[in-house]
Amino acid sequence: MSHWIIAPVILPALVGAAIMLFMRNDLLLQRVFSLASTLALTAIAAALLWAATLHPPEVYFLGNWPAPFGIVLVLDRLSALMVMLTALLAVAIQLYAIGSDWDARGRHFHALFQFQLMGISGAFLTGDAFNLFVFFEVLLIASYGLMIHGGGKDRLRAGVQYVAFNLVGSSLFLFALATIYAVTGTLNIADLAVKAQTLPEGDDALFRVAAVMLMLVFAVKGALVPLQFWLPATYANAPGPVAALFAVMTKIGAYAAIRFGVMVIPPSTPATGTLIADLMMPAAIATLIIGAIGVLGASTLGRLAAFAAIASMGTAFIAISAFTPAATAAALYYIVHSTLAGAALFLIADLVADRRAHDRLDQALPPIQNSGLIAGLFMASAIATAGMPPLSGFFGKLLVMDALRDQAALVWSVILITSLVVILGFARAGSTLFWKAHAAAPLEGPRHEPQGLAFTATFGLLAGLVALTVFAGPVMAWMEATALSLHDPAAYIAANQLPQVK
Amino acid sequence: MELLVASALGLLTSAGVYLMLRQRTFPVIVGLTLLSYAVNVFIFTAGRLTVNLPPIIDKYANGYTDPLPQALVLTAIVISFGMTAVLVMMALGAYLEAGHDKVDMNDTDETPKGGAK
Amino acid sequence: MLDYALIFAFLCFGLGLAMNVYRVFKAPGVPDRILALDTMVVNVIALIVLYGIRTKSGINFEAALLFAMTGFVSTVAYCKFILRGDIIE
Amino acid sequence: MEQIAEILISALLVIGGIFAVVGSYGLLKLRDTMQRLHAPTKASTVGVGSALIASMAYFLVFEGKISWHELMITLFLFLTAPITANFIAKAQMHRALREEDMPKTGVGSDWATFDPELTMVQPSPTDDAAPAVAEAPRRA
Amino acid sequence: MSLALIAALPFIGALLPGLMIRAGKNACAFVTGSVTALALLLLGLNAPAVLRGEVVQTRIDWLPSLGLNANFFLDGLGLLFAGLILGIGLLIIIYARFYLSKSDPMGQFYSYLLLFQGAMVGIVLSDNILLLLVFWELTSLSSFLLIGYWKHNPEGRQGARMALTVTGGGGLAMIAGMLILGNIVGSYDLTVILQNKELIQASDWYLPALILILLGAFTKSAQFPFHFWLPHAMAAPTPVSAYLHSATMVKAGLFLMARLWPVLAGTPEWFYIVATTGLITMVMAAKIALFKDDLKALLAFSTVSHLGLITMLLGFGTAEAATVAIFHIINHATFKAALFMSVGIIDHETHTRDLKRLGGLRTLMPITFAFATVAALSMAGIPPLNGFLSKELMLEEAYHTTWAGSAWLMPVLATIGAMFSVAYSFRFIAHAFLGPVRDDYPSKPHDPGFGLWAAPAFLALLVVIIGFMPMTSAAWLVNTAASATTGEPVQAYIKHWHGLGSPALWMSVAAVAAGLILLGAHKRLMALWNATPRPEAKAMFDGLIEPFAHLSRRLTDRLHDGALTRYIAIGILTIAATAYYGFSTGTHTPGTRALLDVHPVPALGWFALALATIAIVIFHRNRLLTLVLVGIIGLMISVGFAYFSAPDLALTQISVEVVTVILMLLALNFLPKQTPAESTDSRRALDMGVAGIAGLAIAGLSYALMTRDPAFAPIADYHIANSKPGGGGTNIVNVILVDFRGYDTFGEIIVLGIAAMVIYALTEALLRSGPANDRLVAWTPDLKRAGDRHPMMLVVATRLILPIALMVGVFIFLRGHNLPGGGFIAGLVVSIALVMQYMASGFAWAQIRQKVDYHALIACGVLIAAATGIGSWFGGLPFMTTGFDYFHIPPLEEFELATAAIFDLGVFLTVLGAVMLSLASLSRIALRAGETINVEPFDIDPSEGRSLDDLDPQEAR
Amino acid sequence: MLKRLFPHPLLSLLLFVTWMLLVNQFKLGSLVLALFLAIVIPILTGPYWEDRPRIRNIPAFAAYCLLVMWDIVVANIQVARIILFMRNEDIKSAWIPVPISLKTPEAVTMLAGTITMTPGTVTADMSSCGRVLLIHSLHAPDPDAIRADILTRYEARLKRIFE
Ligand code: NA
Ligand code: NA
Repeated sequence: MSHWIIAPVILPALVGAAIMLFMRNDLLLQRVFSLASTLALTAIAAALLWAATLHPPEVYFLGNWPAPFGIVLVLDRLSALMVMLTALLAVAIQLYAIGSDWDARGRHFHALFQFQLMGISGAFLTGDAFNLFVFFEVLLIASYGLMIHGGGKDRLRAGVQYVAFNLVGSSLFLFALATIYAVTGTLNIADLAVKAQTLPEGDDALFRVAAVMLMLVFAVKGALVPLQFWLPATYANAPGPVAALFAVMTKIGAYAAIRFGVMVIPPSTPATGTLIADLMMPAAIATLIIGAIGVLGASTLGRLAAFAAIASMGTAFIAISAFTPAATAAALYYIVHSTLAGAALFLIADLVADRRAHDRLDQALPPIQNSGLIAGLFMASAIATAGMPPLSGFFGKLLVMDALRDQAALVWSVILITSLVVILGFARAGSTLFWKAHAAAPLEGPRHEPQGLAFTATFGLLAGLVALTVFAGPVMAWMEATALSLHDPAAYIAANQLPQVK
Repeated sequence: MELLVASALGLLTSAGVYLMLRQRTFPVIVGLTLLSYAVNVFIFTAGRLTVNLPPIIDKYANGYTDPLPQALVLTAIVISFGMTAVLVMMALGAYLEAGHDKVDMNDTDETPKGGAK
Repeated sequence: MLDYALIFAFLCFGLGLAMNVYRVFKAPGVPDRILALDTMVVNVIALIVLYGIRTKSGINFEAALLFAMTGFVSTVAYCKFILRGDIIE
Repeated sequence: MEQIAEILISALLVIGGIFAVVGSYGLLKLRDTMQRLHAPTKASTVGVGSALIASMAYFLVFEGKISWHELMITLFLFLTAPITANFIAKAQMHRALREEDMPKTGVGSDWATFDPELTMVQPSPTDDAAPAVAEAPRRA
Repeated sequence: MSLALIAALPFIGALLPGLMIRAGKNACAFVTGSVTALALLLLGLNAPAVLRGEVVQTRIDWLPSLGLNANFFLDGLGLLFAGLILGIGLLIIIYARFYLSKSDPMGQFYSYLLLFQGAMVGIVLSDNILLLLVFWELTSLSSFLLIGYWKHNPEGRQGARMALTVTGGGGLAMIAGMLILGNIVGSYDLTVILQNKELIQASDWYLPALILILLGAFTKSAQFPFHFWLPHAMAAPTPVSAYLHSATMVKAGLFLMARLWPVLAGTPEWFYIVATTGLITMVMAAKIALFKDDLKALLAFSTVSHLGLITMLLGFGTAEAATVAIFHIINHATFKAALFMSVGIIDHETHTRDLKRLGGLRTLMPITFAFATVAALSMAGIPPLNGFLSKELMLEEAYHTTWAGSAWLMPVLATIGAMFSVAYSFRFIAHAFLGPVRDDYPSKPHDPGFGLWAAPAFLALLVVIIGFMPMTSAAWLVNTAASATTGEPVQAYIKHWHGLGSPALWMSVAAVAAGLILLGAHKRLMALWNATPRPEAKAMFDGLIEPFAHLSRRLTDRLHDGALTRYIAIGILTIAATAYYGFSTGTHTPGTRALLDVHPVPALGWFALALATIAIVIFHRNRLLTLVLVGIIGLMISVGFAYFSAPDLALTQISVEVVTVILMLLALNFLPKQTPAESTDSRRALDMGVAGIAGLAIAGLSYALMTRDPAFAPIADYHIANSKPGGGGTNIVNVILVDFRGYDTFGEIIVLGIAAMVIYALTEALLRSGPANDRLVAWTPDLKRAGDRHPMMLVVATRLILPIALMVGVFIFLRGHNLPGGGFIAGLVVSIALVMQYMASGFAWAQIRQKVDYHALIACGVLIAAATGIGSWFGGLPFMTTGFDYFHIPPLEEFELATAAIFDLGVFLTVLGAVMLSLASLSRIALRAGETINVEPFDIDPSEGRSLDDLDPQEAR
Repeated sequence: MLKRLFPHPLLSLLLFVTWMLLVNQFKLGSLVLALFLAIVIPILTGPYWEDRPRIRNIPAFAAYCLLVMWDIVVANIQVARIILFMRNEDIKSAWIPVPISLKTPEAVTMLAGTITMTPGTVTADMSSCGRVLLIHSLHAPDPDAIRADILTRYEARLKRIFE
């Protein structure tokens, strides 16, 4: 078994601690080490992705204890994919944070960033339900720190709300896990997947409660209506790069929903049946609608981006809630796309906000620096987010729609109508920000250095979208294989080498 | 006994939730603290209630209670402690920045009361 | 005989505890409540020790020791808050 | 031997129990806070004290292992009880009582709790733990 | 490949103008033009094969799993449209070079133009309807940019948004239609779809697909009732109008109808929807055009009208009608583009497009007059020009078409439409060019340079040529295109004279005559027109969009107004509801586990806990009291843990509880001490309800769990069995924490470390200059403060208690592996001991005497823990594999050493560091708030013989 | 050297004993550890306690402890009697300022503690010059007697022990 599986967790942890210990007061050193670590993480993630593509799932038995008694890490295509996505995103965001000097506007940005990466990687790689909780907490508390990075009234107040709401979520997570353990007596995900199928009938009801609560936890993370309320204020008030990093945080909810909803308690499970699907689909549709309406109704660019994120989660969860291989594959593709697109949008929003007195959309301001360039970037990310051709968003939507042709009447019309609303919202916002600006008094916005790095980062994310579009074919082929492996987790379970139950 | 524990658990949860729904940060934090106590007890009860069977290996022991939930509770306690600490600090910061300690952001800031002027 | 004494003691300290609780609930001021809490801790310690005798195990004596410590610290903290506001300046 | 020990232990337990009840009862019965302060600081300490001694004796005699933790707890309680009492008393004075109602010290200076200017200060040091804020010596 | 290249060229080329503009406008225009020319050339190379009746194809797999592939094919129809797009595109590029003013960013313009061109070519060459969709929406986007090209012009912005909304929206509908079509046939490839007429028209999904696809086509081609966006798109620069809104984009809809004609047409649904829409559009738009004074508006509505005409012809569903449609597409493209450019010239020269301010240009701009008139006459359908030819054929078709049983409706309305178009065409000539020369033109007009009139003139020439010799000049193209459209060989016979017997002759005679009469009566009709109220398209559109946008804003802001308490309430209710749903829909058999019986003292504990919990709700406004009650609750829970065989939990719970309370007290010092009563009774009742539900749910769930045994043997059995032999410890919980699930603990201490880090960073942020800092500096205690901060008794006592407490900490740490205790509890115990010291003499006082780098403490803790884990790698074992052994160094007794203990040390250090760093941060805030640092450990020192404050500050250290 | 090793010899001794009490077993290993801690911890806490108090008269100290023990028992019986059998209105509480001549903080603290633990009295506060202790007596028909009792019975002894 290769120790590399745990590297994405240990490396950031060590670097984060080292930054704290040796270079607490030297920003340059912090930048160098933190960036180096993130790049290394990317390389490792790439290697893991490669390995996961070639080989069946690999299990890392922590403490050399056999599953399900110890904690295991599992490297399968899905976890590898998510870690890779995180790493790539992290590189871009870190470049941006450095380029825009965001990391200098408060203490401990890079240490927190590294721990954040540790938490996210840990959450993706773990094969243990309770350990998933622990790493949720790691990434959450790091995100609290990053969210209030730099301080300020609104940010702190929004931060309090963010923390408070997530504490409720964490409590729910623990209630769910405790119930699961009390019913099944296990915490190992593979073991759970096995036991869920052979649960005595009398325990169904309680297990269903546990399943619902668990999925609601992921719904909180994934900002699924009606648990989305925490997101807009948080994302709109978080520092730009942090909000961009949060683009992957919501996806953790989606990831977990897939991991458990598809692999552990698929609709074929006797105890739970279609319970989850029945609840998730309407919620997802509501989410998409609320998000789209929010994009049109957003009062600031930050909130617009936030609601776009909600809408994207709606689409992703619509696909997930179909629980078919095709839909899961579409969901995975869409998740990757919307992560990059959302992040890009937040970075661009930050570029704009940085150059304007405010980012309100109901009043035009004088043209800003590099207006043309930023307008172009905005248009590109708007196209991607709205799911217009030619960028990957369009394919994502087509894939989702194609996979859900059974519910065509409902799902298609919702997806298409919301797309129109989103397009409208972006068109209005864009013309206010970049066209109307010329109508307003031709004053100069606050002066600004070019910030080459910041732009490079943003371009990088958009380039990722282009790549996702151009190589849609092979990417989708890969996603389909992954989806199949999730819908038939035999290999995943086998890798855990569970003891034979008598 | 189980009924007593369950009812106490319910009371804790209710009190926690009620305080969480107040409009000032301080009671909200206290409410969250109570909720986390409730959670810890809940996890603990997932190992069922036993008396005088501590999970300490001992040749005279006549059985052990389920130790795993206890370990989970310990982890949960520690984590919620960290979270609470951060939240307390953020609430203080928000109060100092805003001049009031309302949790809801749907109202215009009032003039600071109490200590901070 | 020992058992009866033990039960008697249990009831006594329990009764004491009950009175403390009542005092916490109904008191003219916070200092009284702090006092009640402090007494409560003491009674709890006693109860733990009695329980140790009953179960013939000292497994919880560290807990008792820690209760004594934390009880003291928190009492002082509450009082210092009343006295000065900032308990650790 | 065992008999005597049993009698002794039982006696200790009973006495302890009685004192505990008395202490807590005083907490309810007595008139004002300062009076109530007397009850637990003494009664309870002895009450729990004798219970602890009883336990020590019990384990020594019947389990054949000497357990010193009870002794430590007892000492700890006896060490801290006066401090607790002192603080609660000060808190009560500060909260509920007025300086006028107190007897004079007889030596001119006030009682510490009521002395408005009683903190000798120095400018805060500048280091990681405490920022460079050169407050002028401030009177509380 | 070459087909894909034709489509790709403009896209690639779109990058060039931006670069070339640095080399000057001519270079820029030249490069743009040559890109288009090259594409045109490539198209030409494929033309012969197409004319021979072959179909040229290129297939590139893109997204096979979806059936979306970059497949292109070129047949007659594609050839015709691609030719139009590229040919007219070339003319537009030349024209624009001279039209755009110096201030306009030409590079951008050409880039957008090429983007649009690429998208259009893509549409007409796609052999995959999903690919077609991609290009389709791209035209919407690129036209959005072109229409809004003049950023300063608000009409431009609104026009662009309207166009994008309408056409983009139609496009989205079309996506659905195409997906349905693809699902019916089982392939998204056009060549396959076109083979399956029966399959499609038999399917139940035919009508929905038809409607959705037509929505796309009608919006794009500005058919009634979606026509309103087109006139507003005229805010665009004239070259754009000429290109997009006459020649190409608006024809995309027509193209699509023609493209799918073989499989969609021929059904009554098709006839009634398409033909009727076309007819209405033709007549209505033509009428409006007559009353537009803005030349561009006039042309815009005439375009709409002609598009309606073509739609109608396609709607007839006969091969003949389709052929006429194709022919008119060609003719309309020629004369309408020419007219737009002429208008552009007039605008360019006279700085106005208002017919009321024009007239008499005939003598001032003779050249323009010449080709504009030719084009206009063709538009009016005056022989022998090409417009006449296609109009005659149209009337002929209309004459032979019965609509819902009435034979006369079609011909009559068609004639009326023709009449209006005669009228506005003549008005265009008469009111712009004829009449006396005026002296009040906004600017002195004269014919422009060759560059500007070359393109329109050339088109006018085509109008004439096709007009005079249709068979030689156009028939071949019409035939191939029509054959491709209808899927059957078509031979068009286009001639001017059909004999006196042909009804079309009399219909057009009537139309011309009536048209002239209308023109004559124009003044009075205009007055009448202005008098009659009519729906204003833009107003209606805005009336639709603005309220919706406003509503969205309201809804969004109302829902997400930052009312956290409501969010949480909703969340909790959702959780409870869904969880209950899950429970009630599953089978539940109550547990049979033997219950513990209740003893009086535990019951008393329950009573204490319950009472304190209720009290905390009642007294929660008194914050200090709240914390006291929290203390009681924590104590009771801790005792409960001790009673229910969880000594470790008892220890942890009580220590955590104390530290938490102390942190809260520290914060409370700066917060209001009272919580105002601000909730209404109803709100309280509501919250009570929510709280009650939550409590009941949790109580019920936990009871259901406690009273049953797990369905499977819990994994903990393994932990019990292997704690000593495998983990080397008898305290199973601790072994789980540092060994079985040590990885959890690793994450957990990192959470603590981060928490402290966050608190530190936040403090830094607060202490920076800003409102928070100002408030702190101006802070005055809101409570009366006692005289002495550091009573002597406590200090002296602490001098004994601190060392003892530290000892206890060490003790608890060392025994943790085998008995209740461990690194975490030890860390808290030591922290509490230090807190005691700080309360005695003050944090800063202690700081000065003993500096500890808490960051380092935390970091070291984490690193030590991690290092212990990594250490096992060197044994080739996985992360955190622990080892232990028993050692015997005489004369000492045998003792055990476990790597887990080192890990636990990491835990210890992290906990200690975290708590201390948090306290340090809070004490920094206190210092900023004006708190001061004492010199002596306690305020009153009897040995001094006098109180310290008699000294002056200098004397103190 | 030895002074550096044992800044507070008495404290070290106390800690040594404490450890043995804690580990509850008399083994060589424990002794070694106890010695180690008895050295290390005082050095760690040394900064908070620069001056070392010296007990000049150990036997007197021991005697004093026994005396206090006895008094505590007596005191409790008295207080119990007051609580149980005296009607509230008969209880005559009083504030009694007690001027003291002790100087050593440790001694003063000890006295204050003793007062709190013994007959119906609690040390409530101290004058800001450190010369007078404020004592609250639960039932003081004759305050001066109590004051005198404190001074003779305890302060005098403590003076002998500490100064
Ligand atoms: Na722990
Ligand atoms: Na743990």
